[in-house]
Amino acid sequence: MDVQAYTLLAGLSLPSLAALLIAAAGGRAPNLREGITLTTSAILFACVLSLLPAVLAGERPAVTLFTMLPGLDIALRLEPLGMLFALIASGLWIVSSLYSIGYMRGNHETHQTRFFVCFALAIAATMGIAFSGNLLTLFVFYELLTLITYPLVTHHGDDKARNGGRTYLGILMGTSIVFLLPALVAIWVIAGTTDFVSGGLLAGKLGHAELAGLLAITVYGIGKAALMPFHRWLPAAMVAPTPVSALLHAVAVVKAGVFSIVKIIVYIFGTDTLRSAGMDGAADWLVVIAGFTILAASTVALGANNLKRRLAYSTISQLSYVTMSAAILAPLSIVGAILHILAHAVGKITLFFAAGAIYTAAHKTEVSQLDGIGRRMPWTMGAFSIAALSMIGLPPAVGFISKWYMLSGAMAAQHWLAVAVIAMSTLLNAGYFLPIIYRAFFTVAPMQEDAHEHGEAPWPMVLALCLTASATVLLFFLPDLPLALARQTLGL
Amino acid sequence: MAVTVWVIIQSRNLFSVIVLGGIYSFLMATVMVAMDAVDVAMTEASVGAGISTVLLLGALYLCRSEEAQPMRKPWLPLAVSVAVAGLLVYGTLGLPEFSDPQAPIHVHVAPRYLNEVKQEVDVPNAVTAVLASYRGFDTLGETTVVFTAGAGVIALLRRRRRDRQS
Amino acid sequence: MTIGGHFTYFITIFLMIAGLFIVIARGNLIKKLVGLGIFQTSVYLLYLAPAKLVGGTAPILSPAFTIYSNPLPHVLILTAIVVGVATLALGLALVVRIREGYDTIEEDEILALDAARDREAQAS
Amino acid sequence: MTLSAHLPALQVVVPLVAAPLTVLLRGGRLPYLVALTSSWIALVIAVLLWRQVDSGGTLSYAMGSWPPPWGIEYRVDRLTAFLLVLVSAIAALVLPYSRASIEREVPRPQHYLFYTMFVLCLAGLLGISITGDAFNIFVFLEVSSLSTYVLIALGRDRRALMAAYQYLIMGTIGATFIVIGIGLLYLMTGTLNLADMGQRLAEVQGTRPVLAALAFLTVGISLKLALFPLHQWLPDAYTHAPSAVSSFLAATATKVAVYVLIRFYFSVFGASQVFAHLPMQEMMLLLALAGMFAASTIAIFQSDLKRLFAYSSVAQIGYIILGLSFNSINGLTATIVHLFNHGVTKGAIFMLLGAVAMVMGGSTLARIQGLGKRMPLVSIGIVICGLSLIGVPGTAGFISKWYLLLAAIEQGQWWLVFLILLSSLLAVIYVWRFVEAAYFREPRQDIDATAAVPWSMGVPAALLVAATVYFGLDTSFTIGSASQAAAALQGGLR
Amino acid sequence: MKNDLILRVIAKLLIPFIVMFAVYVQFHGDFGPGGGFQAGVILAAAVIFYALIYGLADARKVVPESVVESMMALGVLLYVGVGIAGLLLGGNFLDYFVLDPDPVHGQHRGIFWVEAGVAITVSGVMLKIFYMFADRGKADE
Repeated sequence: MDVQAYTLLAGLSLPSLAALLIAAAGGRAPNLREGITLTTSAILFACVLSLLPAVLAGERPAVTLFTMLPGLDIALRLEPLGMLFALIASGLWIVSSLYSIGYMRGNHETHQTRFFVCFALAIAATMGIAFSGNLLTLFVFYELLTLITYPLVTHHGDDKARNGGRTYLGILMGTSIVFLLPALVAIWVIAGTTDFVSGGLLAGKLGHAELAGLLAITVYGIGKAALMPFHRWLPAAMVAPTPVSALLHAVAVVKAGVFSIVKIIVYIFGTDTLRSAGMDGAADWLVVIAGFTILAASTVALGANNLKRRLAYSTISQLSYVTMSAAILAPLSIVGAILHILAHAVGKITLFFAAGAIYTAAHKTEVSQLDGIGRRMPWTMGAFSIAALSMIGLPPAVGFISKWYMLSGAMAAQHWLAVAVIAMSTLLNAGYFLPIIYRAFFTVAPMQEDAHEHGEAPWPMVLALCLTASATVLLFFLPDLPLALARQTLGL
Repeated sequence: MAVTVWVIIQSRNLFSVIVLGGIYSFLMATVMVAMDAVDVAMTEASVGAGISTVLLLGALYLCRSEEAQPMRKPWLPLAVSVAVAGLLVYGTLGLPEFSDPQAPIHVHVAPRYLNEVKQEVDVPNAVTAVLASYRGFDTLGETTVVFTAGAGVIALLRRRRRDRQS
Repeated sequence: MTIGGHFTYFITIFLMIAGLFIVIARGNLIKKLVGLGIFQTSVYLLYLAPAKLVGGTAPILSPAFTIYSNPLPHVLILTAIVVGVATLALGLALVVRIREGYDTIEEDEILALDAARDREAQAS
Repeated sequence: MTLSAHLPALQVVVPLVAAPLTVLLRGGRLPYLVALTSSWIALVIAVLLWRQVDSGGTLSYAMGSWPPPWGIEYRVDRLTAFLLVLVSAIAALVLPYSRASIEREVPRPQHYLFYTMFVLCLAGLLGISITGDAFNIFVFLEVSSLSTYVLIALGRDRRALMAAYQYLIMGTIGATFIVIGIGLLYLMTGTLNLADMGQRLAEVQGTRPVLAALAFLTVGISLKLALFPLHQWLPDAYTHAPSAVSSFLAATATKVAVYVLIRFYFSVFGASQVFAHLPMQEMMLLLALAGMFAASTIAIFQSDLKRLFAYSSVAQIGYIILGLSFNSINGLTATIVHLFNHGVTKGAIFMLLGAVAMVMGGSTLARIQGLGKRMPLVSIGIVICGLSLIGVPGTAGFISKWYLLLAAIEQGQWWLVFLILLSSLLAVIYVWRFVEAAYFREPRQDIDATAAVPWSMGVPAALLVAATVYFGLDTSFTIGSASQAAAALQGGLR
Repeated sequence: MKNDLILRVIAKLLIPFIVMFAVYVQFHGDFGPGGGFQAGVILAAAVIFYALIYGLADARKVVPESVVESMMALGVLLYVGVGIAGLLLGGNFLDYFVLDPDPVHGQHRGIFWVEAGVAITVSGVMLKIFYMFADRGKADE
């Protein structure tokens, strides 16, 4: 085993180790605890970064942990797509832990140790997903992620949390057990392995109908992608504290979902296989459903007054962008999909940070309460606006680039339906984001009796959301690195 | 025998049931003698007519109970029994006829017990030979079963300390 | 095949079924055990009858005889009888304890008692 | 004199000797020590046997040096060795656990008899698994059954007595059915040695008595292994028996019964015989599915955890039989490996429940509210085992489920695939009833849960939980043995 | 019945014969019907008979509970012991051939001891069970 292999293992074990240390530190030494979290996240990011040059140079660091079943290994293999995802997750872990420190303390949350432990473990599972070298490994870590985030979602432990947890676990575990697992077994029976092969593992192994059916149960097996009708868990999970929502929406869970979809389409089914003669339409139904999800979710978001709820539905629609573009199968659109994973990550995390900051500072949760808040919390709302632009897909934010690729991909494939969907949803996005910005900056706060004076949220939170916001802008100006990774994924 | 059993089914007086049970096993023993199974007959007589009856009477003495009128009509049990009966008839019809010397059990394993026993064990009573030597391990198991029962009865009926106090 | 050649089986079967019927149908715990006894005993015949050879004698070797019945089933049944009585003893011991615990040995009444206690548990 | 040649005999004899010794020694802790050592020796022997078989193939041991079929033969093949390891390992773990656990559940003067019964039960189960003689199976079946009845009856509640009695009746009927079956086979073949019987059956295949024998054996054994709908005795027995007993039975007793079923089907009748002449496959499939769904559903509505998991056992037995009904190597592998995995998991669960009952004074969902705060480690353990019941990857249950699915997909029975998975969703529900009671409810103040769980109970339980996870990750032992055994058995197709 | 003179006398006369018969059955088992099990039962019956006539207390004096309980165990041990002896002498478990230079005598010896073991255990168990039930009976009164 060479250095790279060890680095991979480190990427997997560091967060778990951190979890142990955090548990050991416990509530008695909160500073030490948070210190561990931050340092580990930094080291982890460094680890992942250290592998970047090799991957860009075309190397594929790989390591086989052990054999779970005869002919089925738990194996890690880092390829560009996973690299990108690993970078996103580990990078955002730094800021989100910075943010959660502020949030948890600012709101005097209980069970902070448990929170940070599970958070670290969740990151470990995410790393596992990013590094996974075959479908079995991906599946295992995927399930682990579900279980580890359950205590986070139900953090408050009241009946509301319990019901939210029920929906969350019910849908995610239900779909993965009932659809993904049989798909996995079937793929193994067909191909004799579940490794991710560039060009597609199932290339030329299946007929049209089988392929479409397998694709269906696979995609629906990945409930984390929140494709309708399996999207209900996302709003349900809103009962969790905001940093958790950030983790779910930006860092780990939903990203793991769409990441898995792209990875499976590219490496298991193979875009060429799906596009090849006789296969046409094998994935079109997915485009339609994803398109529907986009529009429907955006419409719901339009009507939602609760800020977090609005963001949740926006997430659902944004995720379906990725799914849809992946299903279009045109190289450009897939590049767009991959970029959009990144774009949405940085954008949405900023939005949630902002929402959390508002809640912490002003205890406001509804959109209608936000009149004039921009004056009191300029930094927060500034960041919010930038992220919102990115979501809508306007420059100067990275969202613009990803959308551009997706759009041009759709056009290249002459998928007019998709083009129309993107256009319409862009309007809808604008429709549910701009009013917030307008209220925040261009209206005066009504002088209510309960309006108490407040400024910005605690500095770590503000710092965190400013960082992510600036990232959205930064990536707009230098998108070369993610672009390179995305292209390499397709072997362009 | 059949009659005895029939009466047992009908009778509600447990005492008579038990006594009839004793008679039943006595008849069974005689049948066994007719089947040349003298050892078995002896055992059945001592166990079935002897011990079992004593035990049952003892238990009855402790419980002093008349059997109550059954609440539900025994259709299901009847059905089950009939089904089993049908299965058995179906099965036994294919068996070799009564005392057919060519039946597998007479031609396959048994002959050795009868023919070689003189040289190998030299115990006239082939049953004893088979019991204690050829299939000695079965008998060890049997002894263990008896032992288990004994220990089990102790475990169940040994006076508890609290009983003593009360 | 003749029915005559199988009549022993039919007797066996009748006894067996009678025993089984008592076990399942009757609610009195002791009577169940009696039935169980009959059920088992009748099985013995199933083994012994075929072992008999007409004109043969008990498998106690002596120069006088040449045909013997098959000793193996006898051995098996000896074991079976012992097992039977062992079971009976245990069963009766249980019945005695049940009598002390519930003050009845009628299945239905016992189940009723348990159900009643459950309801109390639910109530409290 | 080389001991290794006599391991098969010693495997059973050692616990058998321990039983009378415990009676002779009576009071004090000596009986406990004797039982403990004997079980540990048994474990060592089992492992040695497994290695012998793994390297040298099937062993045969003639009791009293009488060559089979005249004498009684002990026969150890891969499957046997695998099962021996399971049974003796569980026993070796449950015994130390029982020491502290029966302190509260069994009156003192009965303690040494508890150990007597325990080793007898162990000897019986081992004897059933290892013997190659049909009637010998019956004898040792009775040894284990009788001791089991007593062990159950030792439970605190008076219902334990009734449970034991019911089990005694049903068990004896089952045993008698088995005797009838064996008798019919004997009448047709004239031999009692399983292997010999198998060969000679080939001549009289499909004749009425043989089919009847098949039916009687199936019903009789199904009574013993609590195949739905013949399971009525199981929930009561597991619920009211002393915790140590529940965990030992749940882990081993039904499993051994399944083993006997496999033995008769594949080594005596031969799969072709079983599945050709009767609609066995369909019947078993049906009963298995019925068991999986009905039992899981009933489990969801239980208020007592012991009872809940008892019903889940019935459901899991459904999985085991389902694997059997595929009549394929993968299906059989699933059956065998699930025997092991479920044995380990359920053993762990009932041990933990015993600890819970000891501290909280009961195992009803109402009582254990807030267990997550009161007994964090124990509840985590139960959750892990619960996940294994569901079949979450990383736990032993996942492996079994994987092979079940494999077998189903091989035969292209997608509807079956989804049924299996739906039933495991039911498992999610009943496991989550525990999770929510333990983690989303405040501990009840009227119960003082001050008692600590002694390490003698904690460690064995912890080991089993660890095993549940370990065998979910490294399957070289379980799958290795199971698949080879399955291949061997299916190879015996005639 | 305790103070019925005739019964007591008859019993005194009878019981030795019962025991004798038991012993006969035990050792004649090789030649005629009978063997350890039957002998054990009859032996137990003798004591039970005694207990019925002279009362439990006296019976306990003659054959104390503890002895009975040990008998149960010893019988099994004896049986297993024979088997292990076979092992130690280089044969298989329960191998009687090796018990004596002359295999056939070995068989005799093995069978003899084994039957003895059976008899001991059986009579022990039967007596124990009888005592147990009798005890309970007294408790109820």
